[in-house]
Amino acid sequence: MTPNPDHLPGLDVDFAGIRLKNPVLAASGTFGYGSELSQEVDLNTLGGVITKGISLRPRSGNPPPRIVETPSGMLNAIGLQNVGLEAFLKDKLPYLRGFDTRVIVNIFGESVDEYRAVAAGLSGVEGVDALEVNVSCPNVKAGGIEFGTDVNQLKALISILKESTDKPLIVKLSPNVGRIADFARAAEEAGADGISLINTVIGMSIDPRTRRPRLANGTGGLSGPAIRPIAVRMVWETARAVKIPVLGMGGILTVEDALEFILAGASAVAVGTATFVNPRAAPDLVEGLRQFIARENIPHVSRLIGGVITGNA
Amino acid sequence: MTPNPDHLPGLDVDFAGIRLKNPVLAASGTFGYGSELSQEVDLNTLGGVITKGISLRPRSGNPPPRIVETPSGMLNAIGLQNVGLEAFLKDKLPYLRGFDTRVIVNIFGESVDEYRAVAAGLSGVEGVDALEVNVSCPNVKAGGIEFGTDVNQLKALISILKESTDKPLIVKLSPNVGRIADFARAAEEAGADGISLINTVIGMSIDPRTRRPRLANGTGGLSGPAIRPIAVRMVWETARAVKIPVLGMGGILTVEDALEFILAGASAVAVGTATFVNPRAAPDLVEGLRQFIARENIPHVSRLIGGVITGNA
Amino acid sequence: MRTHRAEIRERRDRTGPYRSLVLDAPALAEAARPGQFVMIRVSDTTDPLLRRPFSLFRADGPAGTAEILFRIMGRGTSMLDRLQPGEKVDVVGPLGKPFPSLPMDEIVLVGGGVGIPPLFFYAEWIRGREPARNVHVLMGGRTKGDLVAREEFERLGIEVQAATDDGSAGHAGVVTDLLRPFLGPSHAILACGPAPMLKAVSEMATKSKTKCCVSVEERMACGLGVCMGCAVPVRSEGEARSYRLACTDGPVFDAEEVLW
Amino acid sequence: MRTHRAEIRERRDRTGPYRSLVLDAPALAEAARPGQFVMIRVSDTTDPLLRRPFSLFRADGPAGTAEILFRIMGRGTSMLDRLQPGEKVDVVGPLGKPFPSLPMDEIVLVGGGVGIPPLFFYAEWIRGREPARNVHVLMGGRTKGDLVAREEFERLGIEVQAATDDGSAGHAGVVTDLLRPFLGPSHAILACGPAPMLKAVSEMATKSKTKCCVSVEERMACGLGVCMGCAVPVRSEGEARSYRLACTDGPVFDAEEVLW
Ligand SMILES: Cc1cc2nc3c(=O)[nH]c(=O)nc-3n(C[C@H](O)[C@H](O)[C@H](O)COP(=O)(O)OP(=O)(O)OC[C@H]3O[C@@H](n4cnc5c(N)ncnc54)[C@H](O)[C@@H]3O)c2cc1C
Ligand SMILES: Cc1cc2nc3c(=O)[nH]c(=O)nc-3n(C[C@H](O)[C@H](O)[C@H](O)COP(=O)(O)OP(=O)(O)OC[C@H]3O[C@@H](n4cnc5c(N)ncnc54)[C@H](O)[C@@H]3O)c2cc1C
Ligand SMILES: Cc1cc2nc3c(=O)[nH]c(=O)nc-3n(C[C@H](O)[C@H](O)[C@H](O)COP(=O)(O)O)c2cc1C
Ligand SMILES: Cc1cc2nc3c(=O)[nH]c(=O)nc-3n(C[C@H](O)[C@H](O)[C@H](O)COP(=O)(O)O)c2cc1C
Ligand code: FES
Ligand code: FES
Repeated sequence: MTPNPDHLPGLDVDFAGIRLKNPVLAASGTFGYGSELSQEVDLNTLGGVITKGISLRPRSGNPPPRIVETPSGMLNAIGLQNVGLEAFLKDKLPYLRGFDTRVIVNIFGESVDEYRAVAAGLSGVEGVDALEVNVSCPNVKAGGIEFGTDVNQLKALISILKESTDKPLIVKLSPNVGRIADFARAAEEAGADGISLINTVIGMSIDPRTRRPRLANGTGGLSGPAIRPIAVRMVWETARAVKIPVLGMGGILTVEDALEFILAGASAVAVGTATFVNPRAAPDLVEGLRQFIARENIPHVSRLIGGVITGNA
Repeated sequence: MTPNPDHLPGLDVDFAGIRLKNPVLAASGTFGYGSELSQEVDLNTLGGVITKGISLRPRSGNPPPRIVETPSGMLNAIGLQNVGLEAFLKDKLPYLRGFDTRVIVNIFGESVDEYRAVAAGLSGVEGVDALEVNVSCPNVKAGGIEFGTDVNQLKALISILKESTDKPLIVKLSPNVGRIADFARAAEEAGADGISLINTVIGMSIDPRTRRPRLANGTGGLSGPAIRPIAVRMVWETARAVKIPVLGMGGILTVEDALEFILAGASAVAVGTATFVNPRAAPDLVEGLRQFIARENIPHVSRLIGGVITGNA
Repeated sequence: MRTHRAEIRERRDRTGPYRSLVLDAPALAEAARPGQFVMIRVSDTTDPLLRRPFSLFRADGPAGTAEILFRIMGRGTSMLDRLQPGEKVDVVGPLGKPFPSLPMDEIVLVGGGVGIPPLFFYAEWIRGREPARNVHVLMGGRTKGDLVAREEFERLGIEVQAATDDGSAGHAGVVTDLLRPFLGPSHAILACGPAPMLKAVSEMATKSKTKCCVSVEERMACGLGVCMGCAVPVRSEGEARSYRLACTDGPVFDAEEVLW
Repeated sequence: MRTHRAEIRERRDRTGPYRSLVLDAPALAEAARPGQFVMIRVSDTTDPLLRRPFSLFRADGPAGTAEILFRIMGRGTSMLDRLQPGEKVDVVGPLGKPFPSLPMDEIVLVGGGVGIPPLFFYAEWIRGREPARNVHVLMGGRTKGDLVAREEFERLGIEVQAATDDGSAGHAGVVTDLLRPFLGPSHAILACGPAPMLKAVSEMATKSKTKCCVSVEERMACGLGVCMGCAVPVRSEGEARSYRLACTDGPVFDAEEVLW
């Protein structure tokens, strides 16, 4: 544990209307509900924690196997297992509230109504700083098409959520689309306060011996260093297309990785799969960033945001 | 060199109207024009060779750096450097004709007219067995939108090419789209004889020290094992959506990898980046497949195509 | 703090593809209880990316060492096998819930292959603390080489009854063939091994009303309860499906709870 | 066939971050010519994925050995540094075009750091075949430790003139400060090292009409001419831009050809 979890000079950033003491968050679904890693991570040291995705009712998730390793990455098909809104508010949120860090609740639903109910249920709740809307969930009513892969559905959903809650809305985009910037712009127009990307890339792995997919679900979401170049590119394309801030993620392990996202235009970054490899990945990244800006004499990390030089010298 | 390059029993497959002695091809852009690896690979042992992409006139390509390594993958921005149609026919094709293997010419253009001119120029040419149409090229006239990321442009292009050449047309799809199956269906409807996928995934890598992209071009195409789960998923989605055969590729290194693609629905596979790691990757794969079907008592490799079991047992 | 940078004190080739490593990790050795496991990073590159889970085979608090015993299965375990004394590995642990304390006089340990390590740790633990208890070991495997740590059990004064599929040692058959005499209310079974074996043991235990705990193996990404990857289907009232996490709710479960 | 599975015969720590490895690879040793290089696979996992290029530092046909000398730069070279005698590595080579044969009497080798290996190979080669030629070595580096293989040159009876940025050995300054006396039509310069140095050498050579060959370093994926990744901008008539491939058209180019 870092002895002094106070705000570090030069690292605080504004993001989607909230102030983060530093630009490092724990990514949704890779940090549980925040309490599981209490022995390894002092939550006071993080910019924020994004919870596992919350739906209106508890969900039991997919049958195992739910994960499989791939070259420099992993596929997961957890099936959005979660305790549901009520248990989250009762059993999980109080713990998170005990720390000086931002709490962002990741939400999803299988219909516009479910999304709205979760957003409304978190509206006004003390200790919830923002909502991250996972739009990679299939719209069951619209025949299973993901909200996040149809610009019109996305726009409609965000507009409605914007009216259902007083919390800042961060829209977490699916990378499984053609032009990511179109979706970011749609979210922005619909009132999003920030964009978060990337979620996992849909993938599949087959075991030639059993001739079955290695995940019981068939396909799953690819995360980890393998997707980092894709994520950096999408952050870069998105940051140039919208005015609202971007939270970048996808395969971040080290300070260098995080800097790629920040230079590409991310105002903050989230650490996902890296936490599985190193439970202290997120706090180590905060410390690494602190050392980096000190060593390089950079007065404030915000100076680096979008700082990639793409023209000729 | 394999001493006996004859057709191996149990490995020959029909693909897009041509017969391949085995289902292993060298992927475009990773095997030059076929002559460069003459010391390592006896071309007679391969199902086929797909040439580096050919345009109407020679292209000098992008400035260096053109490649950068990423976790379990690499980004390239070669910029489609090639000798152009004329020099290809004069200087490169005669060498390839000297072998008992299929020659597939990868073609591209920046306008429908350029595509058509290349396809027409290869029409009727002896020793060219099929054309692979790289549709990941930006349509300069339509403002830089890639032919392969717009269903209507794709359909129009393939219809025209179908009329311009007597060769089987294999359409090589871009993975940088939302629903790959829509594009495969569009190509099929327009007359494509086969689908080839995946091309590289657009990515970016930034050097935090220089704050510049590691590729002079800014972005590049991600290939190698990192993208394999994405490629297998797209082959699976595509093979179920169309009746024409699918050529699968993306991160294949080993026999197990190739089997994933075949089980997912690929009638043949192509070896790309693996050739850089092991110049004998393609012939080694042929031998590995031969051993696999012998060991597993599989009478013919075609029995495995699309054989993934996705329901419950 | 459960993260350790442990130096390898000793490595041992055991029968067949089995190996063991003694790790210098005082905090881990102190905290570890039988049934718990560790997550080890086998490479500092991103391929393979994930840690690998291994049960604790032994922990010596005063000496500050913890030991694992593993079978070479694939890439990760092959890399682990290449490590030499003096080199360091990243270890997270102890993780998971240990075997519960049980009041029964007759403790029956049933396992095979890579299921043996946690059972041995339990045997050594109970021998040191409650020597009055009777510990029985029923060990199964495909062949003789799978009867790992047999001498270690015997050195504790515990008799090992063995069964091998190929009859190369002990009874020719499966380990559950040996279980019948050890059923009943005065017995408690602790089992660890392949799922079909655990299922068979569980069924015999349930029918005979014998208390039974199983330690299950499920693919894990984090080992820490944050990824929800290691779902174990469990019985539940009402709901269609219900899962618990092998890494934090287990790996030890009451046999009655698990849905095989 | 240019693919070899070579056993490491010997490894040597040299000054600073420099190391050398002697590889048992008879076919490679037989075929290799000065200026050529090899592609080495530093790991059997997919991270790092690509081979790394290294110039041949020495090749002994009769002994069947080839040697490389490298500087630890990043992950790949660190992994290479961990290999021990007896272990095997995958090597592809010899690749690329060797230094051309030149008629001049005075051969001037100009280089520094990782540019030294091909120059040393050339020196040894020419000493063995054409002892009448005068070979001069101008070696540069940031500091003394960068003056690698200096003793090897001296053992061949070749005097080394050194320049270091920090003045810790030889002239305090850059290696081109030493070049002036070696310009002119009876001299031929072979240079290998960082691009700014090659550029400076090339300009001095062009101005003084001295024949000059440079060996360039460019990022390579295949080393075989199939990926077109290793583009070197060259002068061309008419066309806007023109590139040649460092791996097959080079790595040795006529200094006049390269566009710096
Ligand atoms: C709680 C727990 C405790 C364990 N204790 C031990 C132990 O004490 N000794 C021991 O040798 N092994 C133990 N295992 C199994 C061990 O984790 C796997 O053998 C190891 O991860 C395989 O890694 P690999 O890279 O060599 O194999 P891979 O190449 O990843 O796979 C090879 C084979 O191992 C199987 N496998 C891979 N990962 C797991 C996993 N997490 N669980 C089960 N099977 C897997 C695969 O299905 C495959 O058949 C335990 C597993 C768990 C979950
Ligand atoms: C034809 C040729 C011959 C070479 N001969 C030698 C030699 O004899 N001895 C020697 O020590 N090195 C030589 N190099 C350079 C050597 O290939 C790189 O130092 C090595 O690839 C770095 O690998 P890494 O994984 O340790 O570094 P990385 O982690 O990949 O990178 C570390 C640093 O090395 C640089 N680098 C990486 N790859 C290359 C490359 N292909 N060319 C130039 N710089 C690179 C990067 O820009 C970075 O600054 C040669 C390169 C070429 C192209
Ligand atoms: C096991 C697992 C579970 C995840 N669960 C969620 C989730 O519930 N909601 C969500 O929006 N994203 C979820 N994600 C996506 C991550 O938050 C993140 O966007 C993605 O993994 C890319 O980052 P990474 O490569 O650093 O992991 C999950 C990822 C993983 C690996
Ligand atoms: C260096 C390089 C150059 C390539 N050039 C072409 C090309 O000219 N035309 C094309 O259709 N695909 C090209 N590709 C894409 C490959 O043919 C293949 O689709 C892709 O690399 C995925 O396969 P892999 O992971 O096995 O490399 C190129 C790939 C690489 C790595
Ligand atoms: S392994 Fe991650 S929750 Fe159990
Ligand atoms: S490195 Fe591939 S062409 Fe030169």
